[in-house]
Amino acid sequence: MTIEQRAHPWMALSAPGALQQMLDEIGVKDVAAVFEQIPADHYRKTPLDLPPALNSEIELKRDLVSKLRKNGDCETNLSFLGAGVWQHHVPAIVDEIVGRTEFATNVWGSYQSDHGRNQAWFEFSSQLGALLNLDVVQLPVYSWGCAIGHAIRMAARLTGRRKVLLPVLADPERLSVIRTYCQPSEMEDHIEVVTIATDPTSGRLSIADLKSKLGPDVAAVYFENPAYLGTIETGAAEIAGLARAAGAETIVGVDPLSLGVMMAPGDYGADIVTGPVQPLGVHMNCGGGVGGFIASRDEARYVHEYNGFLVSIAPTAEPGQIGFGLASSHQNSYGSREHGKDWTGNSTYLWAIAGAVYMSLLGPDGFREIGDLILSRARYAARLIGEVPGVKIVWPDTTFKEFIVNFDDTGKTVDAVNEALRARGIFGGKDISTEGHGLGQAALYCVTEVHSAADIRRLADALKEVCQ
Amino acid sequence: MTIEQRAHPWMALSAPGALQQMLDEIGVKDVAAVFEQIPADHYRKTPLDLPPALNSEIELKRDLVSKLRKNGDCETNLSFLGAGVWQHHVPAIVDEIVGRTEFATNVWGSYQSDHGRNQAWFEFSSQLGALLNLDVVQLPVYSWGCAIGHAIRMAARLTGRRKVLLPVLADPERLSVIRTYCQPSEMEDHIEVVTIATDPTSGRLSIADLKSKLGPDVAAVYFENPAYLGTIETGAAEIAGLARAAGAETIVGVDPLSLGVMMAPGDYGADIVTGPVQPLGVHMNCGGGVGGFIASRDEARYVHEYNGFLVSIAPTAEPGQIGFGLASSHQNSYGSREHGKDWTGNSTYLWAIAGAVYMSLLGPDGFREIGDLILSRARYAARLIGEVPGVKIVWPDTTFKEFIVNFDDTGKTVDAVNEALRARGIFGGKDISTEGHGLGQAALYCVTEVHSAADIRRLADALKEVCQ
Amino acid sequence: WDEPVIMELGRPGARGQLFPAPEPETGKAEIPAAMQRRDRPELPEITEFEAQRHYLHLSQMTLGMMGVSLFGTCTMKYNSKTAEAATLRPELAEVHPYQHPDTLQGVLEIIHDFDVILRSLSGMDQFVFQAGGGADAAYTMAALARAYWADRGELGERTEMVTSIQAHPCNPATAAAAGFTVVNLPLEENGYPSLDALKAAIGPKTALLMINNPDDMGIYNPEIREWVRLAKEAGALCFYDHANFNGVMSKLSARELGFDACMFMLHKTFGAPKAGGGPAVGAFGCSDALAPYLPAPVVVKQDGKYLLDDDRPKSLGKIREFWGNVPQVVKAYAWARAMGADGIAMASDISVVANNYMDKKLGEIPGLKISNPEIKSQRMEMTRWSLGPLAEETGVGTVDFANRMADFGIDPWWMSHEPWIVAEPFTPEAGELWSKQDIDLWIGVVAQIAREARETPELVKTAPHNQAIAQVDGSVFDDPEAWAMTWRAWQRKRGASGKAASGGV
Amino acid sequence: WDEPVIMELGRPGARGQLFPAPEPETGKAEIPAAMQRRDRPELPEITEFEAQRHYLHLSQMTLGMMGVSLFGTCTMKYNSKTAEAATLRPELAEVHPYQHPDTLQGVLEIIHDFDVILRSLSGMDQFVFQAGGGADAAYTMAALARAYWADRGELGERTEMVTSIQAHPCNPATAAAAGFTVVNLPLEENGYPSLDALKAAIGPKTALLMINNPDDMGIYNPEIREWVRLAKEAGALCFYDHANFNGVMSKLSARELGFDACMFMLHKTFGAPKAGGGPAVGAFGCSDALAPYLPAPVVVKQDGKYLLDDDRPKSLGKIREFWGNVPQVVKAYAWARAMGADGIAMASDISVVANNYMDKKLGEIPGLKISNPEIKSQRMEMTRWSLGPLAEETGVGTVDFANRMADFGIDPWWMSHEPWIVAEPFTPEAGELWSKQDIDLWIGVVAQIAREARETPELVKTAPHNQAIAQVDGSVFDDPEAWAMTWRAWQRKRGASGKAASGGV
Repeated sequence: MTIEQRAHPWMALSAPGALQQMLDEIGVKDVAAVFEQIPADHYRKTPLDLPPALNSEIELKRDLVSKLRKNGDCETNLSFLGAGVWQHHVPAIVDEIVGRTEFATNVWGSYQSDHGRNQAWFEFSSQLGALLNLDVVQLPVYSWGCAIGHAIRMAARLTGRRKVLLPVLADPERLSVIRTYCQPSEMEDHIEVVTIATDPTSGRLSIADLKSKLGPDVAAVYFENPAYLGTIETGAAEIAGLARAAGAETIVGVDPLSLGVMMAPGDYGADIVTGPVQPLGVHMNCGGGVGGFIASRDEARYVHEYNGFLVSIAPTAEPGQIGFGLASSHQNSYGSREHGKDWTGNSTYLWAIAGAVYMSLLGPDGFREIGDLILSRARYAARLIGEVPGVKIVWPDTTFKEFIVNFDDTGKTVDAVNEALRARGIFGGKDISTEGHGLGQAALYCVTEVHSAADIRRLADALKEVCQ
Repeated sequence: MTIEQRAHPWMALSAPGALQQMLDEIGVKDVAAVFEQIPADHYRKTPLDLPPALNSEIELKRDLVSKLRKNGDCETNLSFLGAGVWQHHVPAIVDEIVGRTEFATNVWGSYQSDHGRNQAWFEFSSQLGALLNLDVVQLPVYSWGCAIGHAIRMAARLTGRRKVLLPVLADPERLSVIRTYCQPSEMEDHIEVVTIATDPTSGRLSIADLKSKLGPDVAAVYFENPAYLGTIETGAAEIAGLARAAGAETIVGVDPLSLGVMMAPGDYGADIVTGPVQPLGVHMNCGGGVGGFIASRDEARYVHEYNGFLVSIAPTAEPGQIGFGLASSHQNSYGSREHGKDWTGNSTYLWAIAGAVYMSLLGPDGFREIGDLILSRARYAARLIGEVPGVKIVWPDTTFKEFIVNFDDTGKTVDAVNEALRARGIFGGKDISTEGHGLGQAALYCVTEVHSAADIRRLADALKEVCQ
Repeated sequence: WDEPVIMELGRPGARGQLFPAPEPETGKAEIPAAMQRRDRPELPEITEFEAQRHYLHLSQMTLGMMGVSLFGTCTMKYNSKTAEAATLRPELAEVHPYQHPDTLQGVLEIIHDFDVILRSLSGMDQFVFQAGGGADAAYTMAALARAYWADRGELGERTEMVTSIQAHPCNPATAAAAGFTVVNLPLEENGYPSLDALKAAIGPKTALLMINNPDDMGIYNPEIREWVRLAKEAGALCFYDHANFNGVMSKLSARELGFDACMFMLHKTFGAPKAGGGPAVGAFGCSDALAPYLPAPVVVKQDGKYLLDDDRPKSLGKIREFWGNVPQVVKAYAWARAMGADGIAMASDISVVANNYMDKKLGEIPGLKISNPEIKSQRMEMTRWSLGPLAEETGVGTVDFANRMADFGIDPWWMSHEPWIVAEPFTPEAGELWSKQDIDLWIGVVAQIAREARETPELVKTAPHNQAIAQVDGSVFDDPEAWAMTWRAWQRKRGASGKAASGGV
Repeated sequence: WDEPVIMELGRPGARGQLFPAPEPETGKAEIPAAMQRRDRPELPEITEFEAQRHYLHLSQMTLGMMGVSLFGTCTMKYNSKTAEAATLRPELAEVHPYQHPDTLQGVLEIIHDFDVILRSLSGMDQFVFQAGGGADAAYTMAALARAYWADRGELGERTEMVTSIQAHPCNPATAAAAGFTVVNLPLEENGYPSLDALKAAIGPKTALLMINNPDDMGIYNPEIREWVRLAKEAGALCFYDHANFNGVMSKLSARELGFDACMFMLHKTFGAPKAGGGPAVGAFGCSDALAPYLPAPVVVKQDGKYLLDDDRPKSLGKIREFWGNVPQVVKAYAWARAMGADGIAMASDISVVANNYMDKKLGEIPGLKISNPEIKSQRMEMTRWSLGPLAEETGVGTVDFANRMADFGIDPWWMSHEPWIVAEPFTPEAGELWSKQDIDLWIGVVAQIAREARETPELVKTAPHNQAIAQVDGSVFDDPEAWAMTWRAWQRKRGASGKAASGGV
């Protein structure tokens, strides 16, 4: 209830006298009067203790910029971090479009007022569907892990079963999210998470172990392609076939950037497909660029289990004209509260627009090119790093953009190697030594289209120095 | 006449077969055929020798960014450079608006297709007119120097005289442009540039010298307020009165950011007013942010001498509606070629939009605040620097944002001082020792709203170290 | 613009983005044969300019708060471009969350500083930002309650979540998805559930209470202290859904009212852009007692350095990968710093005054009826209204109004969350952004449409009339034979008609 | 949007931008009393959001190449956002030209590298970028010629500039402003001046020849080599205005044709955005012999370092402060690198093929007439056309067409520079950007308007009908009593009418 001397640029009614004018119209004597509903003893006793206001843009900008400049970043440094957030090139047009105030605004309007946004959303789903060879793609949920969680719960509802099989070599980050979605074992609707062993020669799923665990209680088999540690699952069709035979759903996680060169999951029997949205034109944003998609065949049994927004084409009152709107929206939590399919809310829909722009820029040839490029450079990196004395590539030549580098024979820890690299302006791969995969002192390296052959040589040379 | 393997993203007709389709429609056999007008012996013999193409955005961005990162900049460093380009705060909204593709595009449309741009232009002139207290403001020309050049030529045409008086303490950069506009002395229409001496106690114009040089051959008196070396010309009204009495035009150059606290030139008798546009929301851009305005009273004799674009409000076919268009446009070089008033062409009109947004954000109170702030901080800086042993402020307490620092008694050159400052992340003031003003080892320091008191102390402390 | 779907644009072989060929020394690598893609994905083939122009057209065909939006429950604010620009810098955009914390000191400092700001606003002891929106923060609460009760060995017994029927759907929905049974309390005439109902609902099975206050009707539950006391007496955790924080910020402290935890929507109350549905952030805060159960990592300050504390054995695990939508956190921090304590207090004042001004003016339009009309007090920062009388008289309802508003450059209003407690509801909220001119314009449009409803109801019912497209026919949305969520599906279901009309791919 | 003028918006005391108060330790300073401002400037008082919304509306009310623009003489290109984004980085935006060159190595390297690219394209030996546009580059040529002749002691005698009547107005205008007498050569039936006329014009008074080729009719002067030879024989300098470079880039070398100097418009041919009229760059290049006269500074490379060479005693001085619109130079460099030699050659091929395709299609529309119809050769990259026959038949002229085109989302065409050599002219140019679909759409609109001119001429003459405003009444533009270049002037001349209509400031 303080009155500032100067009007604040973000509050029109902070102009002198403006609020009083309204109070007069309402017919109350002061601001306190409009708060009459709040009992006196509810008011806070502790005064607000906030840092000094930075009312002026010039101070605000300086505060933000001077703090952010304390970060190191992957433009200044050479980074090989991946594992859920990857450094890919973001075309400038994508930044332009998602930055347009019409899109980057508070408002979420209607089909009528926001036709353009709805169309862009539909184009996201349509283009992703073309990559996946699937007919239904939901607008993205919070993250890939969340997408997998929802997909598993969809499968549980579809099958009435409460067990999911997934690879033991799972990303601990995504796995932790999945476990959250599957509820603790004390709860009635708990979904049991059972891991499938790895073929130690290839890093791929052990078909034998899968077969031994598949049964009439399994709701779904989940695997990734490429997998968490970069390996390509060549047995995908066989896995899907086995799952189907057991009455389980096949849920797959894919890297959309691989789909110019890798088979579409719709073509090897996946029922529900998930994946990350961030590679499709979203900056890493310190992990704040993630989003996850869910897709499936266009069958009512699947469509009726989606939790979020499905944008459908629809006719309008004008013959021949098309518009867009949300299909089957009654089933989400806005429509059905606790009886809805899981829940939805504000999600990561701006990244759907980023993805739509990104995919349209690449087209079929661009996806093929980027896939080839990443593959070639990642294999080149693995080759060069593998030549560093004491350094071994685990499962070489089976990967897409990520691969495992083992340092056991150098006598150094990943932590020590990465610290030495950091001093040279290089961010080494993610340390996976503590993840319990039994891979020793190992790091997960990620190589993408942003890494030139010269960058890779710079890394290899630095590793040679560091590992001596 | 090469055919690339892949279509280029910036050329739709580079898609395979697209050009052939057109050749077929035209009915010629190959691309060479459409060049039939060019005689064979006109074709270049030396093959093009260009660096390798960076077709991919990823390579192009990397090339640009890695090169630009070799620059030092005034965000990373603390800079006190001014003198024609000044470091001011650019509000984020200004960047947004001038970056909108609708504005930052190749196209220059018509009053009808580009109503919004024309209105923004009109608002630039209108708001600047409110600051200047003048009724006619032209869209900006290339730079302040060019604006002065055009203004002097306007005055010469208006008076039929061929001499201009201006302060001897002139910015050599602007003066060189002015001399270019005034033509060499060998030429028939040469305008003689005569300098007026300085009052050595204040840095202001010597009224006595001015009086001695004013005569029936003087087309115009030009002075700046604040002047090149930062001094405020308190005798402005007297100068204008003397000029008027002699039948000469008074041309003034002003810093628009000073006009919240300094008297509007329209109020002390200026006939034609010029100034820089860059302070009004344009980044320094390595000098590529400059633009210059010209303004005057709304009298036909002035209006008929402008060289460029004057945007006027106008009625439309719809009663009560207003639109915008170019007034008196026949007189420019598009309309009249060599008989036009000087010449015009593409100029710096995007900065008119920047200026319109900037001025609207500040409003009357913002201009007052920024003027007070700059003044207070600049005086504080002068005071602190003046306390450094051996360092003197020339003409203290007479300046707006710039002031002269003399290092003679430190025994160091400005060059040496600046080099030492640079090693400390500080860009010292512009070295004016070699400009012939007789001010010794002197630098022109600029302090604006971006310099906090702490920044200023950092400078003063560094100077103490450096000058020991 | 009559803008085709992107799949209809372009020509074979056109490119919008090229990639460099692998350097010769890298050699040629291939995907294992079994996994190679053989078909060519059916994506558009267009130039960079065509992609840009297309999506610029779509942006221009999106109203996007270019007019006036008083969209209730979402607290329309100015989204600072200064903050936006800061987050687009490589120093944040090109940062990886697995970088060594030494290289993350800037962003961790901002997160920590903002945490401290939220602590002051709420009285809580620790905030995390992992949740991707308000609903996800509610889910965080439910998951935290599971961890809390599991830690006590009582998860098997504590199976119920109690809330009110007016609470946002995300509370019951996330609690249910987390495995709890939802107990909904009905509303009394005074606008909130009775203490008796609460007492009846609460007991040894109650794991947690999830409640907002004030509600979307603009009614403040004056018994909320007693609610919390009773719930805690029964051992339950109490969660304050601060979705409607704008009217009470600086006035209330969740902790002083007794709550164990609360959440703020940074994309609403704290001025980060919601961007048409996220990325969003539900900032979740709780007391020291609950902090061990928070999702990891938590940003902490130690000896002047900022760290990511991942070693939290009692943690509920993860709600989502990484530590949240960091750029949105930075924007929210920027909002709080730009406003300051005085600005935040003033914003709350303004938002409540402006809402009551709106109530006064809306009350003058015949056919509109305020929710809970028997309550004569001034409402909080938004008020639920009903078009019931007008709809009965004219047949024109709230959906028709929303469609028609777009014709005036006004974003459609928010109607109501489910269930619709009043007939033909709408819920305006002014917040602190808008000017009196804007609010008067908005009310003028509502009054105008109300007149049209009487005079030319068809005009309203067939709206919009000057938007990019005519009224969408929603009948396909629940028809598996007709819906089409992708161009592939559309082509299959509608045959070649759409394709042919536009000239083909 | 029915968007008021900004001076009509807001309310007293509203703020869009605050500045910090001076720190207490700085003390209070004042402007000398004689120079203090006492009145309050009559500026709008609005919030940050209101400023943003207003100017976003104005941007949306600007067609700005969101459709198809074949604006001749300006070579519409794609303006790379990649390049734009690079120039907005602090590493360029926050750089001061007086920084020590050691801190400018990045930008100097780009300027130098681009200089080298332009040298290859033109055969010249040194480029500078100081000129703020094409016209300013022409002025640079005139000023350089002055310095050259003054250096030889002949400036008193060499007083004439020779050009063609079809040359861009900036050539005669800048030469005249620089002090030269302009000699205009008339055109012959073949579209260019005769060699006899040239011989008659050239002599000991000729300081320089300024000429473009091809011209805007799309005609290439096959005698240009002979022109240059004759002019140089007379001692004159020869300047190639490469405004129409797009059709001949990679095909011709100005230096090989004998020219001493040339200029390129980076904001047209080299893909930097013209931004509705600048900032632009006229890149000016010349031979080693003329280089001493160039405006200072010149960027040079020495021992692997880049320097600003300011020590040029014969320099003409400065055309403009500093060294040019640097961000535009960076964008042009980016364009040249992204295209590469092959891309540039292909762009030239495409632009000439596309123009001839347009000629073919335009020729099929009754009432349109090509300029110099007796010339049957394929034209270069643009062609001047005439609506003469159609205008005689219908009274609908080129201005009417331009107004009407906007109704179809098509930017108005370029008519012609002065003088209009053909009746009711228009000058389309396709360049390399547009697709066949775009070009066909454009031609379809022209054909449609031509039909309308016959069937519903009033529709065309009163256009536009779906733009933000109706047709502007230009009668005020030459009336000192009515024109109003500022809101102040408008208020004074129109009284309070405008103000009252919108509610006042």
